[in-house]
Parts: sequence; C-alpha cells; structure tokens
Amino acid sequence: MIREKLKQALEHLFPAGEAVPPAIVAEGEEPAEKTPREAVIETDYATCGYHLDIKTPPEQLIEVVSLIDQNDFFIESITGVDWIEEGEIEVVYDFSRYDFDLCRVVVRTRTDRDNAALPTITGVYAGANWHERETAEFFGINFIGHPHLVNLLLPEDSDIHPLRKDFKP
Amino acid sequence: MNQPVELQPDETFVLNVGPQHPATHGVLRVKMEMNGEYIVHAETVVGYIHRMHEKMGEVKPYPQFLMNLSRLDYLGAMGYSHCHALCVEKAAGIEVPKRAEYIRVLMVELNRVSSHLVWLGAFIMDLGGFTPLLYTFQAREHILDMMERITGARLTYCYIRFGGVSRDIDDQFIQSARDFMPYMRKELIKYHKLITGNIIFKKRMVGMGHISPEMCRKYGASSGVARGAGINFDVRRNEPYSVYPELEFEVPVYDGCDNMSRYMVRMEEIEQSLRIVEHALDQLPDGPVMPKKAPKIIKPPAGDYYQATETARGTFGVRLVSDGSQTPYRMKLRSPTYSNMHLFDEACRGLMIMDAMAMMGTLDLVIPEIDR
Amino acid sequence: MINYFREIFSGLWSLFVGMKVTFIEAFSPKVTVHYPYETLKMCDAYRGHIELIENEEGEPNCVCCMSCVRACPSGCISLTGEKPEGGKKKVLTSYHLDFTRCSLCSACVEACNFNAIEHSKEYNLASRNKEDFHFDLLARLRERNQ
Amino acid sequence: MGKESIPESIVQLAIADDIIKIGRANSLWPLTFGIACCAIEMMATGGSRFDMSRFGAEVFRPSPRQADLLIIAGTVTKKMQPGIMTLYDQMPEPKWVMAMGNCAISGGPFAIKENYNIVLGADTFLPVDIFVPGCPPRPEGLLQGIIELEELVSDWKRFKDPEKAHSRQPSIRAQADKEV
Amino acid sequence: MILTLTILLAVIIAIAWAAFNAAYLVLAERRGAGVIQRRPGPNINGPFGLLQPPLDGIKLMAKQLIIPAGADRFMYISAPVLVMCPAIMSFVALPYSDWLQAQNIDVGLLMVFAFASMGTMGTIFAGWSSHNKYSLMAAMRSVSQAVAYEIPMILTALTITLMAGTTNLNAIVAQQSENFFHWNIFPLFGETHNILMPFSFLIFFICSMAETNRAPFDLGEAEGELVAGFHIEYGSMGFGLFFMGEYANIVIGATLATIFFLGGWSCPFGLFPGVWWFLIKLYAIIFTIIWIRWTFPRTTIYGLLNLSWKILIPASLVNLLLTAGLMKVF
Repeated sequence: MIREKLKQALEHLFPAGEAVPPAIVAEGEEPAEKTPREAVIETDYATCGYHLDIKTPPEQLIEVVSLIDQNDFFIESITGVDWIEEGEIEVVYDFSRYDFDLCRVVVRTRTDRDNAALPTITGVYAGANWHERETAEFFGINFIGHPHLVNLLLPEDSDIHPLRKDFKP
Repeated sequence: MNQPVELQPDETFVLNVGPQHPATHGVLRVKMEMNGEYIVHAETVVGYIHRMHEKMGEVKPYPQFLMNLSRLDYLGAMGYSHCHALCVEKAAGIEVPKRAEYIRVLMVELNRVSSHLVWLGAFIMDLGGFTPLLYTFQAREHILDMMERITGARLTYCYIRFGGVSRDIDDQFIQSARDFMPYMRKELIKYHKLITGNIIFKKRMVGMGHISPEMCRKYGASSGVARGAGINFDVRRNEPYSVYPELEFEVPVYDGCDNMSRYMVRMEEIEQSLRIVEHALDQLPDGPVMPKKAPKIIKPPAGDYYQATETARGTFGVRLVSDGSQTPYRMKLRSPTYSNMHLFDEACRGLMIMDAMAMMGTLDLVIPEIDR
Repeated sequence: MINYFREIFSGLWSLFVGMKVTFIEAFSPKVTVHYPYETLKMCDAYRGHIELIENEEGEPNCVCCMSCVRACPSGCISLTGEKPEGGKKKVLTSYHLDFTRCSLCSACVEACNFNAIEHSKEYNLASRNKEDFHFDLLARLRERNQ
Repeated sequence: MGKESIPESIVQLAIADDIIKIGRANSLWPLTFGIACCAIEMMATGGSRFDMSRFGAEVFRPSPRQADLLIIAGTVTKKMQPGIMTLYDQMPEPKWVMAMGNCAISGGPFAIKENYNIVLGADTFLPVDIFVPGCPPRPEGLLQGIIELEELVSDWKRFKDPEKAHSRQPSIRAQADKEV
Repeated sequence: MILTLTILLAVIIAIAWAAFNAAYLVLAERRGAGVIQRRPGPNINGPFGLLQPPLDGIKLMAKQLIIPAGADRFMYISAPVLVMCPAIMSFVALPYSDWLQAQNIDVGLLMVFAFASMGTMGTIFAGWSSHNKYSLMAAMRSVSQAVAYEIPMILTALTITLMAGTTNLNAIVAQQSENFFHWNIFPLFGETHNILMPFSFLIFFICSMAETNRAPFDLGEAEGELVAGFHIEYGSMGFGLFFMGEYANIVIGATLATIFFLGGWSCPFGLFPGVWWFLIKLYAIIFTIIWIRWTFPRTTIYGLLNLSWKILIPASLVNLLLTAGLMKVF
C-alpha cells in the first residue's frame, strides 16, 4: 500500500507528536489552533475524494514534494484558497498516481496574505510551472525561484488578483 | 527521423504562431524560436479565452453554475457537467437514482464519441487532409441529432442536474442509439482505411513526437497522451466512479510514446465508448431520473471535496471548498488539456514545425478548456 | 533492399485504398439540407429563446412570482406585474428577455411552477441590430394572438 | 470606430456597381478564426449537412488578407481584443464582421458583475454588421446570418423566408436508418 | 502579315483558354470536393454554380489592394505576374490536336519545361518580398521542392524524347497515334517495347503534382503550419493570380502527361474528332489530381525530399538507362 508507505515516510519528516489521529477535517470551519500547521491526516475517501491530507509549513514544502515525487506521483494541479478572515492564503497541491493502488494526496501550505511568498516546486515537478504561474497571478503569490513568473491567463500587463476575496473589478 | 540537430542560438528567429492560426484549434499562441524549420524553443502563451469560470464558480449558486461547465469544453460538455454534478452531490449528499446515473454515462460516452470524432477530423485537417473532417462531422451529426432530441441543444447541453438529469430518454432514443452502433463501426473501418493505413499519414505519425512516460508524470498528462506513452491510467478504471464498475470496457494502452500511439488510443477509445453505450443500454434500469425530493437549494456542509472523472480530454477534476453557504467558497477546475498542453513546450524541441503541429494535434486541444 | 521496395509498394497500395474510399463516398447520396429552400423541424426538446404560454383567454399564465428571474444565471429576464384594482392575482405588465445574454440553460423554464414559459423553436435568428434580440415577450404573445 | 473611408471613384457606373455588389455578396470568404463553442458550429456549417459552400462562402481563408468576412465566433477577452482588431485591420476593404453567438454580441452568460476579463460584445470595438444570437446558434442561424449579410451587401433579397419554405424532416435521420 | 495575325490570334486564344481553364477548374475543384464529401458545393449562383468563378473574380478584382509595410514593392507586385505569365506562355506550345495549336515549335518540350521552372521564381519573389516569416519559409520550401522534382520530371521526359527522337510535341503524339496499344503507357506495339513506361507515367504524374504545388505536396501553402504559405500577404487579385496560376500549371502538367503517355489526340475508336479525345484524357487526369487532393493528408517537407532524392531520382535514372538499353536492343 503506497498510502501507508508515504504516510510513514512523511510522519518521519514531521515530528511524531504533532500528527493528529485520523479524522475528517473540514477546512475553514475549524479554527486554526485546533488543526496543527503540520500534520499528515488520513481522510475518508468516500466523502472528500482524497486519501491523505498533508499540511506542511512552507519551509518543508520542497522536502515533502520531493518525497512524493520519489513515490511516483504525478502532479494534478496547484491552486490557492484565499482565507481572508484568517489573513492567509492556502496553496493546495494535488498529487495522484498512474496506478491501481489508489492514493490521492493533497498537500497544503499557508502563507501570509499581505506578503505572500512560497518556494517553487518547479525544480521537482516541471509541470508545476504553469500551475504556479496561474496561482501567482490569481492570488498574488510570489513563488520564489520560479523561472518565468509572468501572467499566464490574464493579459501580460494586468496586475489584478481576481480570485482574492477582496477583489473588486 | 526525429534526428536531433545542432542548433546555433544566434541563427534563430522567433515565429509567432497564433492566436489566429489554422492549426491552433482556437486562440492559442505559441512563440517558437526557430532555426530554419527546426524549433529550438517554444513558449506557449495561453489565456486568450480565459472566461473566469473559477470566479463565476465563486459568485454563482451551485445550480446556476451548472451551465458554465458545458461552456468549459464544448466538445465533451457532458463529461464536465458530470464531474461537477458528482462532486456537488458527494458534498451535499444527494442520492442519484440508478437510471439517471446510467443515462448520464450513456450521454457522456456518446458525447465522448462525438468529441473524438471532431478531434479526428480536426487533426487530419492539421495534417492537410480536409475530407476526413467532413466525414467525421457527418457521423457526428447522428450523435448530435440523438442528443438534441433529449437534451435540446447540440453542443452545450445543460442536461445534468444535481440529483439526476433533466429529461428521461425514450424508446426512440434507445432505438436510434442501437442503430448508431453498427453505423459507427462501419465508419471506423472507413477511417482506418482512409487514414490509418495511408503511407503519408504513417510517415508523419510513427516515431514522431516523442513523449515519454516520465514526462507525462512530471507534467501530469492524462488521456491519450499518457495512455499513448504506455501508462495504463484511466480514471474510470483506476478510481471508479458512477456506474462504470458495472460496465464492461477496456482501456486501450499503446507504448509507442509517439503520435501514432496517441492516435490509436483515441481511435480505440471510440470503439470502447460504443461498447459502453451498448452495454449501458442493455443494463438500463427502470425508475425515475430525478430523486423524489430533489433539493432546490443546495448547501453542502463546509469542507474540501475533490472529484476526478475521465472526460473526453482526460482527467478532469473539481475541487470544491464549501463554507456551508449556497455558493462555493472556491471552485477549482482542474482541466486535463492544461497539463497536456504544458508539456508541448518541452516535447516539441528539436522537431520541425510541421511535426510539432502534428504533435499538437495529437494532444487533443480545446483551448477554452485550458484557459477556463 | 527488399524492405525498400516493399515499403514503396505497400505505400502505393495504401494510397489506392484511400482513393477507393473517397470514390465510393462520391457515389453515395448527398446529405445536405438545402437550408433556405428546406428547413428542419425542430424536436420537442429543442431549446430556443423562451416564450410565454397563454391560457384559454389568451392571457399569459404568468403570475409574476419572479422565480424565473431568480433562477436565471445571466440575469437576462426582467418582468413587472401589478395587481389590478379588485383583482387578486398579479397581472403581468411587461416581460422582457435580453436574449443576447441568455445561455439557453433552461433554468427559468424549470423554475416556473405555473407553466408560464416554454422554449420556442426559433433557430434561425439573425439581424443587423442587436436590439432585435431584446424581446418583449408580452408584445410577442399579443402579436401571435392577433 | 467606423469603417475606413475609401475614396469614391471618379467615374460612377451604376450597373458595374451592382455587379460588383452581387459579386461580393456571393463570394464571402470567411476568415478561419474560431474562438470558442460557436467555432465548432461554424465548422459544422461548413460540413456536409449544412454546407455553407452552396452560397460560395466555404472558402475559409487562413490569412486575413484574403478574407472578406470576419466571423467572431466566441467570447472576446481583453487579451484577445487587440488581436481581433489587428486581424480586422489586416483585412482589405470591403470587409464585414459577423458576431456569432451571444458571447460575441454582448458577453453572453459571461457578462457577470464581477467580470474582469470579458469584452462585452464585439460591437464595442468593431463595426459589426450581422448579429446571430444563440448559445451557440444552430448552423441554420449562421446560414441565415450569411443570407442576411448577402442582402446587406447587395441590397437584393434573394432568398424567400425560410418559414415559408417547405419544412421537412432532416434527410440525415431518415438516411441514418437506411444506412444501418 | 496574315500569318503574323493568325499567330497572334492563336496566342490570344491560347491565353483565353488558359484563363478559362484556371477559372473554371477552381469551380470544378469545389464541386468535385463537394461530390467526394457528399454535399453539393457552390450551386446556387447560376445553373450548377457556373457563375461562381466570375463572381469570385469580380469580388477579388474589386477588393482593396494592400501592399504590406516593409514589403519590396516591385518584387511584391511582380510575383503574381511571374507566376501567371509563364504558365500562360506555356500554353502557346501545347498542341490539342494536329491542327489546334497556337504555334508548332520544334523544341516545344523544352519551352514548356523552361517556362514551368520560371514559376518558381514568382513563388520565391512572393515569399521574399512579403516581409513575412511564414511566406519566406514557404518560399524556401517551394524552391527546394521545385529543384528536387524538376530532376526526375525531366529525366522521365527524356525517356520520351529518347523514344520519339524529337522534342516536338506534335511529333511525340504522331508517333503513338496508330492505335490504343501504341500509346506510350501501353508499350505493346509501339516503336519500342518498353515495359517500364507505366512507371515512367507514375513518376511523371507524381512529379507534375509536386511541381504544381498540389496536395499532397502543397508544402508551399501548407495551411496547417504556414497559414497560407507564400501568398499569405496577398489579397485581392494578386491572390487570384496565384490561384489561377496554380490551376494553369495543373492543366499544363496534365496536358504533358496526356501528350507523353496517353497518345494525345489519338483515339482508340475514332468516334469523334481527336481534340475531344484529348480533352477527355486531359480532364480525366485533372480530376484524378483533384480526387487525390481531397483524399490524402499533406506530406512533410523531408518526406517530400526523401521521396524525390531517394526514390524518384534513382528510379528515373534507372528508367532512363534501361530505356536507352532497350532502344539499343530492339
């Protein structure tokens, strides 16, 4: 089971004490202090549609993603969620496998809303390039180290971040 | 014949392909740095038809956003609505009657056939053959007729509702769908004679446009691109949803990693879709097509939901972040062509422009679906 | 060397096979519908723009409940109604459809509980003014009745 | 933005003018330029069943220099708008623009309040001659648009009202049954 | 004086014939495509759509003439003329019957080939002067294609001259005019018993298609990648001339094939005058070319060159040698 393997590997990465017992964790509802900032949570696939929910601090992001890469996952998408009340933007990375051993992994990391910056994972997954560009332009996140961080979908000269919740056209 | 060439960077020029170009299937732009006819470096510029679907997902209530999914990918519209409906139903806990689910699958598969037919025609048109386009469009008209009788539209169906479908199918539809099967199989034989066997076509296909499995993984490619690289990956099988576990079909996989493999995968997918339709028609249960108490107002509990399906273009995913209100907090649409197109930049290096165009054709692009 | 010739001949043969296919097609019957001279009959499910449904007296069924207005994703329906003096039900005074923003999603028809609107079967609209597609459905209904 | 002014010719020949008009009306070559959903219906219109070529209008030219008719078949975004204007400028006079589908007419279903990327209608930046509504319009709608445009170009109503033409079941359905 | 006038008249008729053919072959192509694709094609303008070419012509002539900024004006304007004129000039030398010919030239074959190769100049002029990268690439392709295919074409024509012993087109026909089996393509009873002739015909046919930039060899105007090829910047009648030049070239190619291999105006049964037989053969070849155009996808540029340098040129060289040998033997 790749799920167990990956979970063990990741728990090794995070200090053991901080992993919470498996539970369906609803994002946003729970205040930030209840869910720790770093954890590997096994979720209920039937309700959520993914198996592992990994919360990682930005510093450990590349480490986590490299681990996922070593386990032959492919990158599905990167997106952001603007939690305006908490003043944070969450960036969500989806990974899955070309395999019958089903495992969908979601990696979440949060960054400050006003000064949003995250390390890029293009070094690990070349395919993250566009996803990061899109997230950058829609949410105004600076992906540090990205080779070509210009607007992807919006016109080259536009500097709006339309998917931020406080965006007014 | 895919020889690498010695490329001097100072002898290059930049060729701007698109946004209006016959081979880009819409408004895609590729800035190609060329050395003669060889591509040194290509940069894809997308976004010419970014229609704010994700923003609209955030501001519109769930039922009103339904029609957007058909505009996302107009060729395989049904598959996208299906994915969205499945995701919201999962989140809101809406039960779908069995018959409705079967009808959905029927429609999705018919739509997949029609989508692949457009791809085939447009692809051959990229290669310079015009007539197959008209043949495939003509075969497609049969499907559109059938679907129009039920759904009321030719392209943008808006047929799937949360909890079911808007209209039941009737005997005439079933009859015409059954009649369509032998017709389409005959047509496929014709296409194979006219296109697949053709020496000019073969020369342009076999061994051209190498996309390796590793590249697929790094870019997250799916559909024919991944299956043409020998990756046995189809969400309908790997991560079964809807009633697909009850239906018989095979996932065609070719490991040539070239244009021909991707082409053959799609051609066989048409056959497999026909098989699914046939099988679904046999197994079609009776019953209602909407649940008795279809919820008017949809309020999924707060949480993060993800659903992936296999659409005509590949793995489509909907990430729904709900805050418990009538409108989603965040609606992310993971489109398959986005990833498939992304790998074009890397895969086309060192190719001649005409081979690059052929390879672009095998990626099965629908530009609004990239840009969303 | 043999492969060289075999390739040439099999290649030539494949070309002839392809030409045979188009040759057979050339003698198949034409499939064209000659549009201005012959038209298609739209199926029952076909979704054109919406029209009001009248009752036996030739008046619209609409009771101005505004559910179609609320259901429309593009906000292209606007209607007003007023209560006539002494009357109980609201009477429709104007029903305006901005067809240029409609997405033909059928949400309004499904939202209507009073069987007041339906899809028309008009499929061949074209005009030099876009104002032509801002329909006043009430006027259209009256026109139809005359 | 109006049409470019063409200098009036010194010698005015009414009959020659009429012939030229009829020539123009009956050989409208569209530009191969599809943006979104409507482009597929445009292709279908060129297909066997609807066959735009009967009007002499099937010669889809990939280069704007050779086209007479710009069919805006899809949503115009802010990123695309300059490109469309360039295309229009590159077309030689006389030229016509057709807005096909609701998106091209007024933004269609994408004209929402929070809109940040859609141009609300092609007529905001181009002189559109014909509007064909629908989402997408059926191919007959496009054909009707072309007929309407021919009338506009040549001042001559050539085709009778399709409503008055005899209606028949589409041949392809009957034929499909036969073929199987 | 009268002789001069007659020649002038004949030349004018030849030119008119070329222009007529060029215009109506466009219609034939569009209707032919319609037949293959199960649709009528242009049919409402006049009976069977016969008014479509003049209407198109009127429209093209009445369109604004744009000379793109940065274009080399002189070359830009002269290019379509350089494509159209040589094509029309070749018609002067083409015989349609033993009496129907503008001018009987002893080196008719050479003259036609000379003019045919001039058309390439128009293409490269157009590509270069348009100030467009696409057209430049297309022009380069066209040139390499023309160079590659002229060789086997002329080598094949050489076998014919070798057998006929003359470059006079009339004489070439006269030599095969006895009956059906004296045609060069059926080498049973002719002067020589050259069994290689069907292959020569095939090579010649392929080469003439490639020379005239016809699909599947239309690399110069490959729509899929080079938008419209070398005439991308040409609108109005400039484009019309390219169009007509292409069709005029097709007629020349088909005429030569008829003369070389199908016995020209010689008729197997003699039902009606020879010139009708000539036209039947000519249009049969042209329709085959149209049929091929609407059946196959386009080749690649290297596939095209490989075909020429690796298959057709060796084959035609061997063909020429063997023909010479056969001539010696019989």
